[in-house]
Amino acid sequence: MNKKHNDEIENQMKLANESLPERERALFADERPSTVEAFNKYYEGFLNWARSRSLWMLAFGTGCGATELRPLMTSRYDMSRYGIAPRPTPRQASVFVIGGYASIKTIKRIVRSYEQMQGPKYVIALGSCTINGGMYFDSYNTINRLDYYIPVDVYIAGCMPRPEALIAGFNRLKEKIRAGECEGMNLYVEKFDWYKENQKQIIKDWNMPDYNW
Amino acid sequence: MISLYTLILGIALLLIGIYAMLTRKNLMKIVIGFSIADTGTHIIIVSLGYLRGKTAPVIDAAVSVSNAVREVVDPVPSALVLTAIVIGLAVTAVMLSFIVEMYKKNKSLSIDDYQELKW
Amino acid sequence: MVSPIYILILSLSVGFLLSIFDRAGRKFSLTAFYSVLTFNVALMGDWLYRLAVLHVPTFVINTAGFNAPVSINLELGVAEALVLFLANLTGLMAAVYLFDKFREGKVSSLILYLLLVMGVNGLVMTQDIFNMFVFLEILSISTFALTTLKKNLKTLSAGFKYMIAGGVASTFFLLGVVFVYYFAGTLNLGFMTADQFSGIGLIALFLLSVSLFIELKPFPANGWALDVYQSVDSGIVSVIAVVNSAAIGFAFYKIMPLLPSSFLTAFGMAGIVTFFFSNMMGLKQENAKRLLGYSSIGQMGLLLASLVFTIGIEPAVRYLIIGGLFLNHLLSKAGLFWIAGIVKEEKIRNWGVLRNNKPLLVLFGLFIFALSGLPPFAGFWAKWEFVKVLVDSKMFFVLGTVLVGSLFELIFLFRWFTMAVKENADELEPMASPGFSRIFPVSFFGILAAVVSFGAMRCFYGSNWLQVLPVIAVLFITLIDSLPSKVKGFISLAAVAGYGYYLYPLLTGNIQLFFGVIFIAGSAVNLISTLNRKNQSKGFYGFLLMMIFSFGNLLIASTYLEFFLSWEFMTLSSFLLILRGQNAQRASLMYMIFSTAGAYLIMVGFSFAPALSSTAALILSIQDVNLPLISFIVLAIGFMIKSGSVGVHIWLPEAHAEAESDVSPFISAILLKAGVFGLLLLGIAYVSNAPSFDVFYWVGWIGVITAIAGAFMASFQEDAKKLLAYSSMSQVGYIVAALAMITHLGWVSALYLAFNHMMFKSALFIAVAGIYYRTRTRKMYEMGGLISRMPWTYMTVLMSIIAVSGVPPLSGFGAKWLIYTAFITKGWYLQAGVLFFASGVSFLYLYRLIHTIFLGQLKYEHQEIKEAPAWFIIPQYIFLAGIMAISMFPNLIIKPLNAIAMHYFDSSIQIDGLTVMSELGYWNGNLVMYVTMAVFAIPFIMLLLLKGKTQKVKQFNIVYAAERPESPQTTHVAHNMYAHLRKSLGSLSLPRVQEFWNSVAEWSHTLGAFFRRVYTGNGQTYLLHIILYIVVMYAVMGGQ
Amino acid sequence: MSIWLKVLYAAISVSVATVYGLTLGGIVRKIYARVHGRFGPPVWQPFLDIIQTHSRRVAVSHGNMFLLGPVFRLAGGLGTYLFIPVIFGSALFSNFSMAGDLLLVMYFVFFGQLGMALGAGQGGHPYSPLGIARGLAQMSTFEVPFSLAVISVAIQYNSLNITSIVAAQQGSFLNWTLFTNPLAVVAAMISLLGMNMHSPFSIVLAPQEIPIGPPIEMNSSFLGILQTNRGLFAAAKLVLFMNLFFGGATNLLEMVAKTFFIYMFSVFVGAAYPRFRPEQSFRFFLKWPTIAGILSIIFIAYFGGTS
Amino acid sequence: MEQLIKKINGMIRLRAYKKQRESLHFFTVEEAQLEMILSHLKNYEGFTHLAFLQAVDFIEDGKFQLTYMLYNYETKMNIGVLTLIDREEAETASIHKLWAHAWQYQREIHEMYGIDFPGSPRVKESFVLEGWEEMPPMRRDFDTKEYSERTFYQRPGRSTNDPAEYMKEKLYRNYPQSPAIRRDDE
Repeated sequence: MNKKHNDEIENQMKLANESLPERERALFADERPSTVEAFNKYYEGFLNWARSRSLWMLAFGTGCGATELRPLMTSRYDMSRYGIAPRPTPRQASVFVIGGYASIKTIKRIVRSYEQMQGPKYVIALGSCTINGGMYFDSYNTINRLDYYIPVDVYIAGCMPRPEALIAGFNRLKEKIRAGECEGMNLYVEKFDWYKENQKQIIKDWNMPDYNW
Repeated sequence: MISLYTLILGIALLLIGIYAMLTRKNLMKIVIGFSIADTGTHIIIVSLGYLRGKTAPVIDAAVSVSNAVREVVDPVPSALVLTAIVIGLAVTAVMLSFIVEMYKKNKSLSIDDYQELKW
Repeated sequence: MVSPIYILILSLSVGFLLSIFDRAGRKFSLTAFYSVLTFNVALMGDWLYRLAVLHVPTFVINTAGFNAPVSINLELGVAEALVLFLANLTGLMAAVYLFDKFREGKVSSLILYLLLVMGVNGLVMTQDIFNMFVFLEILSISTFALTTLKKNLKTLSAGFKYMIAGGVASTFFLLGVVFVYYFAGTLNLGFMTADQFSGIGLIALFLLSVSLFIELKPFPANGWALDVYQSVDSGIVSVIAVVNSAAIGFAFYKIMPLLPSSFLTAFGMAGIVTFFFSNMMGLKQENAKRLLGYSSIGQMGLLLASLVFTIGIEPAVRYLIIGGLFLNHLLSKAGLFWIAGIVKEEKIRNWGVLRNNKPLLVLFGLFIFALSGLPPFAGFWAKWEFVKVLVDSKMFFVLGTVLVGSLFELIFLFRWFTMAVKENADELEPMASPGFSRIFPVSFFGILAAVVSFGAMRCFYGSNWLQVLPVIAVLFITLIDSLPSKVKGFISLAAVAGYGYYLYPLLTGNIQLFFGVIFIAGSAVNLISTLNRKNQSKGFYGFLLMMIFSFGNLLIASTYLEFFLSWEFMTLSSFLLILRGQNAQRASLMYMIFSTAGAYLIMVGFSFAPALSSTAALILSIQDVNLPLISFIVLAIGFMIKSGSVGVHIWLPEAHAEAESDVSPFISAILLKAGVFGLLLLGIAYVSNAPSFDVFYWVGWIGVITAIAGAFMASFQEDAKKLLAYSSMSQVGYIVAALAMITHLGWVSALYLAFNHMMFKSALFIAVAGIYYRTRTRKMYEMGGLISRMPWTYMTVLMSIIAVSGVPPLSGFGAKWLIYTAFITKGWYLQAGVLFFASGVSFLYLYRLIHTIFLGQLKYEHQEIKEAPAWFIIPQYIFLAGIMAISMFPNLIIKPLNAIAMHYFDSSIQIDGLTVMSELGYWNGNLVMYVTMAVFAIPFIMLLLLKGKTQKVKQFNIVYAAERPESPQTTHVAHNMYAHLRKSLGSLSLPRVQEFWNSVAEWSHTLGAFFRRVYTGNGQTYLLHIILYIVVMYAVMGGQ
Repeated sequence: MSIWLKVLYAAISVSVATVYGLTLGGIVRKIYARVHGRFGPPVWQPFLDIIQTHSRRVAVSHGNMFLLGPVFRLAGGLGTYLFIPVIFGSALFSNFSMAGDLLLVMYFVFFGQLGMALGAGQGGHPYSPLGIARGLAQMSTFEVPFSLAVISVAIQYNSLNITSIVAAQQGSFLNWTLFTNPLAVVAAMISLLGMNMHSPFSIVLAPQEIPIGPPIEMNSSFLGILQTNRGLFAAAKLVLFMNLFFGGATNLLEMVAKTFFIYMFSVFVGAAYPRFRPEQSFRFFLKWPTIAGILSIIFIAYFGGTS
Repeated sequence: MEQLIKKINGMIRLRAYKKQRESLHFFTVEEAQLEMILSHLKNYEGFTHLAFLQAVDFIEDGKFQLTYMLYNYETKMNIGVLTLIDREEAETASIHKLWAHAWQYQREIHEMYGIDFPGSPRVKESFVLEGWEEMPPMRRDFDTKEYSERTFYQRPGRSTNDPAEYMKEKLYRNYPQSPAIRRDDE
């Protein structure tokens, strides 16, 4: 009796993954993400300090702004002195830098990659395009506001922002992390249905599970 | 002691017969070659047993039982040759009957037409 | 006591009366006909009994009341009686076989048949050479006429060619008779002596003997005979091939005492040449009866050669060789010709139809095995003794030719057999069920062959029933073959256990006990996996038991012959087991060819060995034997073939892969160890009596190269079983290399590795068998992700590959530690370097095995797959327990192995508590295990504490460059996994050896095809061959 | 000596080695940065990275083998280190070297690699086996010169016991294998480049073509454990090389100094050379270093060497 | 080159031949003759390479203009073969049999302009838009701004300058009459 009840609850927790063909549903996890609360204040403070000193950035140049990330790595700007390092896989990265305009095709990949990052995870949105569409405000396939699709921690305005602006943005992010304000990971989970609705509204061929673990 | 001429004749016939068997394509001629060779063999046999100036080993009015040993040639080859002739005849007969059958089946007397079995 | 002359009289008189009987009805004539034939057999049987058992003196019949030489006399001794008994028996059986033909055909064929029989009897018994000619002609003419029993163009033309050849030969024979008479003055063999023919008189003997010899169809003057064999009715052919040849051969045997030794040598050589070439040409032959013709001619050549080359040896042995070969030829060839007549398919490729008739297939196999000289049939014993004779008389060229010729014969016979068992015959018309009159003679001869072989065995072994046990096992299982497979499995398991129990007290040496554990205990555990069989598995357990018992018998074999007998039983049974695999036709044939080649070498090697002085088991008594160098070399090669060393390994992967999946563990884990056992035997002999040339140095190198080559090739396999097979090859290479060191540590490591290999390779093969059972594929790239579906199997494979790779703490490391220490101590540094490389490469194939099957992406079709059945899991975990035990407590095995090796060398290791110390280093397996457990536990706990909220995800939840995977197939990295390695070092993995052997095969077939072009099919060409043959023989003999 | 004391010593030894190894990693990053003309991350950045990876609140696991992969890896590192006597004559740093000799150490290296390969394999990502295939193939080739060097050393000192190999090198620095058997050291040092997977042999971890190779799916604490192992394992390898070829160490300072310079060798080569393709690196290892190894064996075994 | 043009002109009546530069020529052909001309150019004149295929929407005329750009490796000549097809029933013959890679261009054109190429492989599959459901976006009657406002969430407070007006004021002050885009065959 009790077991049955548990099963029911568990089933409610599952994602429908309706857009996947029948035989592929077994190949994707269908669990719903859940929020993970922070530890107690002091321990979390220590961890946040470490997190802020070791920002691993997902090397995924989604738009033209990715060009501005390259100088950041060079000896002139040298992001490594802030503990920022590029990581080639979202599994290991903690910061997602959206490099400017995001087309519908790209936003699908952005969502996948963002969901595959292990929290706590942070998003820096680069350039005007991510804020309000920028010069692509009337394009038929470029989104206008990134924060309707994934939670954004820091916006860096400009078209394009210079590397200095990027460093400033990263510093801002660090401050926010240390202040414990970067809970985008939990925010995404809490407003999961809303985000999904927004995403699905523009991504028409949703051939992936509802949450990409 | 033995009759050299007949021996040479026999060997010659034998060789002629074998030559005929080896070179003639016609089945009949091959059988004829065989017969010649057979005959050559018989002559060789007889000539080996032949002693000059003696008579055939047949005990009749001419040769009495008592002096047969002195007067007749070695009787054994002659006896052998009789058997051999019979046997040769039989073989020839079987060969000819084969040829008849073969001709009935294949309408050919050339030995070259009977070589589908090989390798 | 009925005089044998009645055979002639009765045959002749009844023959003439038959046409009269026939008037009264075919029933009467047939009754008379068969009664005469039966009477002949009975009479000869009676005489044989009297002469052989009651030792009645040779019976002489003087015709016409005179004594020889005046009259013609007939003699009947043991030899004559034996030949005639068998000839008459075959004649009777052939007549039974021809019953339908005789009932419907003309009465003349009955008459001719009786005449033929009479000719045969007369030819054998007569002592008068002209009489011999007469009987020969009677025989020939009746045979000529009988060839057209089935009258068509082929038989007619073949018969005509036969007549030309026979006619010319008999012409020369007649000439010879007369010349002999001319020189000897008598026609009676009993009154001739060899010294009557000197100088030109030799021509007489030459003509006499060479024409008889031509009647025995020597190469190349034998085209006519082949045509006859191919075309004429099987019943008659069996008579021509067996009865006629026997009689003519016996006639030749009778005149042999007259011939000078130069003649005899030439005839013997001609016989060998015939044997060699006809078998080589047989390779290319596709027509069943013509193939049998080639084989017959070859066998006659061998028989003649054995007649010649055994002159002057002990009569008992001589009779054994000649009698064995003759009996073997007679029984199996007659049987095979009859089966060929029943099957009616001309192409051997179409003989799959034989599968409709299982008993006939069994008989067919029986005859093929007999003909190939496999035990327990008569040919085996004859061949063994013949080889010994040839070795003793230092006729190495003859020996080589005989063995190569035999191998050729075996190749085409077994190819035929595998075709009959495996070749697709679905499109062919199924074979009609043969009548009783046809099946009876075949069965009778089959049973007779079995009885004779059993008799031979008894005469060799008396009451040593253990050696016969493999055969008994087959017979027993055949009796209960209708039981369900599981019952038979349990019975077999019990049988193996009982055998082990019985064997245990006989294993007096430690080394025997050690291999006993590998062979018997290993087999018993492996046997559990066969219990999963669902279908009837007819015959399977019989062959399996045969193999297992042969393994055990190897251990206790106390003479070379016993060892070799068990070895051949093992080969035969494993061949039959491999052949059961679905596509195993090619693989099993290759296995058989290589094994037999190896067996021949072993046979030769043992023939060179001096006699044993002790009656203890060979493995124990061999140390007192001073083997000559040639024995070492030949035996080493022979055993290395069995253990799959590089160069002769190509049978190994095929056989392992194509055998049924529960047979493969036996082959890999246990059969290969038989080769190791053989090498160890050799090593023991080497320790006490080392030859001047360091054979084992090179064996060591071969082992090392085998290890690296096997590892490389395993890395590039796509087939799981082939991968494991090459891995076995590599591992056995290690063992061989370690054995070859001939040091204490080397042997300890070799035996350790052998034991270890037995366990992990059994476990791996059984695991793969379980996987195959579920997935129905062996291609690794078609699997993947099975860890979630088959976790138990995964565990086995994981543990086993750790044990293979030599990673501590499992037992594999012990082997590595021992072997490298041994190598460095021995001073084989570069070899050790190569082995290090091999061990590095082994990681490649091991990872490939486990990754492509268990890790990565699960395929759609395997989503619902189940764990392997328990019958597969149980033995795996028994082996796993063994691995864990000796990993945890290496002393369990090191100590006994130390004791074994100490028997031959001074110990080079000390065991201090749980630490094993060598000259160079030390190793404490127990402590390593504990440390490993501890260091494993620390990060594990650390991970559990720190890992946060962990979500278990599924196979497609991967980072795929921000995409989602398309399908499991395209996401799984498996096919050509080491492409980069292939790119850089792939030339090392090219199948060069395979190519070499392919070209050897190609060349022998091409040569066969080239030589058989002499048989143009033209009667005149055949005649020319005969004439030229006579000329050449004259030149050869005259020259001497 | 009581077993618990032994365990305590081992724990201290491991901690020192880990810290040392990680610091070494930080120093190397700093050096690289300076070569590039950058400021570079702080020396303690590896520690921060480890804390950061462990601080992830969530993780993704592909199954039990995936979970155990990093455990195997760190266990391999720990075990390898624990079977090496670190400091000659020191009870504190002798570890569990009584369990086995040099061969044990050589083979225990594979323990972690095999486990990691299995764990990564269960990740299901195609790049993992790709990287592992490259790594294993490269390993099998660089093991050849290394094993030849080890054989050469074993012949030279007639022992496989690391402690006695070190003992034989004591006295003067001229007793070091580096000077008594230079060819073996050449072979071994080149294979060290492969072991460390610095360029020119870094294709296994190729960060761009196949994103960081085998551990692509590793995340959070799994990655953290791998990073810990990276420090420890580097230290273990260096200590082994130091013991075999550079006279070992009699105190901690000497150990640090020697291993630092051994490490610098591969760092400098790595900083200076571009990368080999896999097949090039396989062929390379089987060519010059192997020849050097064979020559060293010939030199030692057949010409007596110098010792 | 002139000879070639003459030759082709002899085969069919060329409309609106234009020589852009020495190595780049354009001419317009009837839709029905397009395939024939293209295969002639490919097989006999050495224009073996299809550089690209693109479309222009002339909404005023109710036509789509397709440009097949061919290249001759030997003479290093470019020829643009233009053709006009009806905008309402936008459909023309597929040339994937002439150049296998043309299917990809045709698929893109189908997605962007809604021009159908019957028989072209996978032509109906989405190319870059991944599940587009509206009017093909490159058609000039598709109101992209309206679509964007309808679909994407606008962030309030954004001020926009009309690019045309803004540019006119800033840059084109000297050119009050910006040149209209004209087709060559007009």
